[in-house]
Amino acid sequence: MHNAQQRPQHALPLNLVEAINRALFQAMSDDHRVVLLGEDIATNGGVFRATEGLKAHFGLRRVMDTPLAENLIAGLSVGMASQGLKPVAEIQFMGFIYAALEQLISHAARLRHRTRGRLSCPLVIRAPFGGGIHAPEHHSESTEALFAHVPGLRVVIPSSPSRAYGLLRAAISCPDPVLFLEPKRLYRLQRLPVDLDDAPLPLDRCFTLRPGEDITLISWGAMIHETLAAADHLAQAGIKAEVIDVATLNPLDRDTLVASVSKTGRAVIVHEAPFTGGFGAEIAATLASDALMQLRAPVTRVTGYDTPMPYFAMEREYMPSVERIVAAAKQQMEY
Amino acid sequence: MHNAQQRPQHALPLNLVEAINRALFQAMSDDHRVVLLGEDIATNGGVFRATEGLKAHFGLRRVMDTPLAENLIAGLSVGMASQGLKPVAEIQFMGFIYAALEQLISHAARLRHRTRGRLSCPLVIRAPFGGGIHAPEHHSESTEALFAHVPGLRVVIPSSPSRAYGLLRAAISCPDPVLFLEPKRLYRLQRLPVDLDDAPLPLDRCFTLRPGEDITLISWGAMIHETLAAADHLAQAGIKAEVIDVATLNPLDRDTLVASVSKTGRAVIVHEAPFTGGFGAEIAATLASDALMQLRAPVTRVTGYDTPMPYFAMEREYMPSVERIVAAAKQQMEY
Amino acid sequence: MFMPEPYQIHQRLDALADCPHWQRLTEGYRNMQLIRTFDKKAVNLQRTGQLGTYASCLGAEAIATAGGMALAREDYFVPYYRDHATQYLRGVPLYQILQYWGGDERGNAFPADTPASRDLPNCVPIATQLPQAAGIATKAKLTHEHAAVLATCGDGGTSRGDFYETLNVAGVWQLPLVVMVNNNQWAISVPGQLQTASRSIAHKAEAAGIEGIRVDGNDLPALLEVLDYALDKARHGKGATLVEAISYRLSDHTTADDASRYRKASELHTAWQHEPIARLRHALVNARQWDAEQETQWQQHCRDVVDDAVKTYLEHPPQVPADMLDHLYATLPASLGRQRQTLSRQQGDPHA
Amino acid sequence: MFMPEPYQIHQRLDALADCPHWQRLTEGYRNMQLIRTFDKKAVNLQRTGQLGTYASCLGAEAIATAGGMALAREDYFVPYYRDHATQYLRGVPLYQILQYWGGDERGNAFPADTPASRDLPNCVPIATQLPQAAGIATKAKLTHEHAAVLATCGDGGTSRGDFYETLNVAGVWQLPLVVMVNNNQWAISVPGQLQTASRSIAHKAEAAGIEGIRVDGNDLPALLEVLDYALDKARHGKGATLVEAISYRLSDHTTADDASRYRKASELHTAWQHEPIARLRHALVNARQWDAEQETQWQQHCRDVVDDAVKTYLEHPPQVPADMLDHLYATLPASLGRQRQTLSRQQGDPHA
Ligand SMILES: Cc1ncc(C[n+]2csc(CCOP(=O)(O)OP(=O)(O)O)c2C)c(N)n1
Ligand SMILES: Cc1ncc(C[n+]2csc(CCOP(=O)(O)OP(=O)(O)O)c2C)c(N)n1
Ligand SMILES: [Mg+2]
Ligand SMILES: [Mg+2]
Repeated sequence: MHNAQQRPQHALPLNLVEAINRALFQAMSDDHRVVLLGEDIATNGGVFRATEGLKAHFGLRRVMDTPLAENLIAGLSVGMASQGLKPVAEIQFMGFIYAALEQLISHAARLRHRTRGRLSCPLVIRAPFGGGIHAPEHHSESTEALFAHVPGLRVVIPSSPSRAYGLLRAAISCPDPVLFLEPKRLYRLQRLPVDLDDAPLPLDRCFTLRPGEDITLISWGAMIHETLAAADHLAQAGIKAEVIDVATLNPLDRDTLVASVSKTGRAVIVHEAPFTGGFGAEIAATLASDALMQLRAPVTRVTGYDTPMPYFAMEREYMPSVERIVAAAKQQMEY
Repeated sequence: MHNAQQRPQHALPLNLVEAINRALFQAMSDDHRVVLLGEDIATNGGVFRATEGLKAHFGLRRVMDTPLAENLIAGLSVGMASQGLKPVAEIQFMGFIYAALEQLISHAARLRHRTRGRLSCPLVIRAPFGGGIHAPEHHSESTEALFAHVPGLRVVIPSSPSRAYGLLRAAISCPDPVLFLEPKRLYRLQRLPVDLDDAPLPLDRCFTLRPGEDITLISWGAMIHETLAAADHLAQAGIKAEVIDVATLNPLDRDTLVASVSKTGRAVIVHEAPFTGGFGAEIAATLASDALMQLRAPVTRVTGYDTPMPYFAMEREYMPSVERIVAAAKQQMEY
Repeated sequence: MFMPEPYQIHQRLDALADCPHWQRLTEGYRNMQLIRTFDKKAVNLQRTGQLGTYASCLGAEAIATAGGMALAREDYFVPYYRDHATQYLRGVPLYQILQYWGGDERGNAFPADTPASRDLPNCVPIATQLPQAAGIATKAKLTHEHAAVLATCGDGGTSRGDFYETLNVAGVWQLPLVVMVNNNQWAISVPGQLQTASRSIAHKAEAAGIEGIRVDGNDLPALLEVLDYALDKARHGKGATLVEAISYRLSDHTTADDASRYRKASELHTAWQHEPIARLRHALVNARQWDAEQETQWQQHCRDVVDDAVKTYLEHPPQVPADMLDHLYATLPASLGRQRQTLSRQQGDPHA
Repeated sequence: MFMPEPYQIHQRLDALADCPHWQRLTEGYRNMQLIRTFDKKAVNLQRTGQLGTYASCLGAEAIATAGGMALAREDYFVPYYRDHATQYLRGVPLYQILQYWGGDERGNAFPADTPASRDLPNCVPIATQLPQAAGIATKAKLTHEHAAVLATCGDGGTSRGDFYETLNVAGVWQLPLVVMVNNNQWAISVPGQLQTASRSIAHKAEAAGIEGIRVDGNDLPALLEVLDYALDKARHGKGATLVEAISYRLSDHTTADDASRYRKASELHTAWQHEPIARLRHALVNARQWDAEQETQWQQHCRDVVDDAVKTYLEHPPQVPADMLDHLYATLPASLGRQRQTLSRQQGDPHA
């Protein structure tokens, strides 16, 4: 599958998980310090095949199946990263990441800080996240807000194949620890052109996916798709929505968000995670402070409910729908 | 120290940790299902002495020193609670709670939910939290926002001895899992009258500690003291500040907050935790949605910085000061 | 009475002559057949889009059946996710097992009048059920119950700290706990030798100072003997036991997995030679405790029972969206009223 | 060459006659004395409000000194928080150790030109350093270094899943890792028998299939032999070792603790009879390798060195508030600019 000789010159049609796979391949080819670890990532190529072919190409020393222990995976990564390797660890599903939290909060995110720069921790933790694929319980979590509150830990979420490629390349080069959350509902949704020679994307910027003057729709991850669809619907009703993909939750690009909402005066924030304490709150709070005088309507958050993601028979009722986004936007336009 | 015969009829002067101790004693006396577990809580009475005397009174079967493992403490508690005991577990410092997160998020908070009410999980996890006592690293954490984003988990924080007593009694009686965070800076700050016969306090209400018309100051935990001091300062400048102790972060009493800010038109939110993604964001977001039209000035958050709590030589520079709160409030009055 | 030999793999099927419990064994055989029939059907339901991702118990029938048969009503069961047979024997109707794998929380609302009523539901986050089982055992001990707790996990599960923390506290507190590991050689694609270098999984008991026993996980009478012994020991306050039951995962990991990517067909083929049901049938037939006619009748019975369960499962009316809030807290907090309203409005509108 | 006896407590002080390494032992003795002098001073500084909560190493001098002396420059050290002697021997200046306990992050910025330069700083969240040590050992193995990793923890630390997950992966991956447990009998107020029921802490190695060794933690030559053996084994790719060093915590847990609440004075008194420094001095004096004059001179030297370190520590200018943001990321994200401004303004104003 991979062959360094055949490095393509032009854009290739890739789906999101293929883009991840390519980014890993490229990073490992360019930098021998990049190593992968996780459960089922070597021979099996990962349960979503994100690491397919990499063991065959780079060998077992650089693509390591670990014993089944997420705390261990995180701790191994911290240790490796502290000594100059660039570990990219896979947590099989975000619902199993909690055992890794202590290592991330108490160590990875503060190793540079507490050693005053003597050591650093350039690790990447990748995890598929979010619902919508009828997965078993604990397999559809979206708890990005927990991580975005950890100073020192970058939290990055792509929403298209090319952003997946460009952001993962950037995450692996980044000298800081990065949590890289992959919206698994998008893994195989569509193939889109990805230019493998493009520069890595910035890890501190929102992406404005669609310009508009009337209202700003803000989202990230898989929900970008519902959000863009909502913008289409709104356009039919003559409402011009600007759509922003936050992409990096921490550090947050407040300037882009504030500029957009200062222009439109209206904001709808969309995420899958539960409402209370979700990262939408941080964005709404930013607007309430930095764009308050420009706001013409109450800031709305269209989110999951304050309950764990239901078992899959009801997951559709849980997740924000195009209709709920459109309704929220239209309500704002009445102010 | 404890003697059920001498149950006092009237208010006793107690500091916050003594109030905790009394609440535990009373709950264990009233309900034989209440058991305590944690590190160093039995013979040593807890490193802050919150469980002092309880082993002597109730015996080792009800006051259990566990092996040193926070994940285990949480898991044991879930198991006990699932079968009708009412475990009250101590995590020695909030900085060591992260290993317990998986049990809290993936199990405690959803056991009733996923069994459709067949089983429930009435546990209480107590943990001292916050800075200001010159403690070693990892001993001054304020990561309440992580927990307030977990549906099904109540998050309760007292800020005075009587609220500590009344809220802890309520938490232990509560059929839902409760994270009970104790501001350790207040443990021995002052003795205030606590009426041990008072009814438990509600677990879904803010407390308005001081009425005012000009601006609403919102806080919780130890920061209530800086916030009240700031209100005093403001009063000298003729500014009447209403002070609200949020007390229960989840479920959040939005009504009280919205009503107050609808009246004053101004809000300053104060917490020790880092700014980005702190629970202040949820409150500001609520105001941006439910009180937007009444807001006369941008909502301000006076918080810790987006960095881990520094080692103690600089913790004072990190924590919100009376001066920073006063300055933020005065700035708002200029709108 | 059975006395375990330290770390010897206990087997019984090859020396059944002196076994006085034929009735228990034929009952066990029937249970294993039933659950295998159920399992095949469940895989089919998944393939035809009528069930979600499903974890087959092919090859784990003896282990889970022994668990269900050895447990007493007053005992507690803390499963992982391949214990359909145990759940069934504890009183969970098959249709509820389907509900669970069909993405419906009601599958965990086990009937009140069964031994399962206090059991924990399936556990998906690997090994996190084990400290909970220690908590239940602590409760049983504190309240002086004559009861044991049986908890299960896979070989992969033994790599998580939870496994060890549980054994360790069970040792210190002398808990009435039996942890049974279904060592089916694989954790998804990761083989045993990449999971641990310990001499055996049972040897891990040394770290906690409790007894470790190895048993052939395809040998129902051996499993029953070991579990009877360990549960009885627990009930009598004589401490915890780690049981390693050696089996082989004859299925893919789940219906979402393709095991041919990572393991040899020949290995699987060999494993089938030792599968638990044929081995027990062979022994029963040899001992004239079972015959072809009984087999035919029982297989028909199994199909009927399973078909019935499928019918009940498929005909169950769906939950209403508001259910997703109504069971979270003992009583709905006032602050969630608005969200509940939105959900109720959504009801009936599949596109809302 | 030293060959460990499985699970026998290795001792050497009582049979030193054939020991050819007098120079190493007198050097070790000097190190232990120095660190004890430092330790007393640090406790005093805390009592007089010039240092924060401090974890004394009283009774751990032999263990930590042996670690520092057995490690080679190319090795890595992953400490817990009672390893002042090891840190010092790896090149961390004493004043930096004081800085750390004085609440100043600069205490972790070990000098670049010392073996300590790559070592991890103290670890406060118990046992979380162990999986990191396994990660460092993995790095050393992947990059074919001739180096070992020494990680330490306390007896309490062995109850955390991290401990076991680390040993387990070290077994599977044959990592060049030595985990040394300072079994000082207490985890704050919790005695060993409430921590685990395993036959010994070294026996926990069985769970991971690695070698476990017990050694007298008050016996410097025994510790050196064991560590030489285990580190050498690691450097030669022959796998990981768990070392249980049996000592006694002669101090309170930290200066914030009062051990008289939970342990008997008589127990402490007995433990003092075996403390590592007097035992070694006795042996050295007996062998005419040390005398009273040397003792007096060295003690004076220790006081001078420590006084010097205290002076440097106390004279160090404080950090500026903006430091708390400047080291968090490799470069300050633009979005933190405003916060940094606020902090810079605060600078110099103690009440801001
Ligand atoms: C904490 C956690 N990590 C990862 C997973 C994903 N996962 C599900 S099953 C499994 C393998 C389990 O293997 P084993 O314990 O041997 O049980 P088996 O499935 O073989 O019966 C993995 C990695 C999970 N469910 N939970
Ligand atoms: C994860 C975690 N839990 C709790 C604590 C609080 N604590 C600090 S030291 C200690 C006891 C440690 O005992 P042991 O491992 O035996 O080491 P010792 O201090 O005896 O050398 C505890 C409970 C902590 N630092 N980290
Ligand atoms: Mg398995
Ligand atoms: Mg100890």
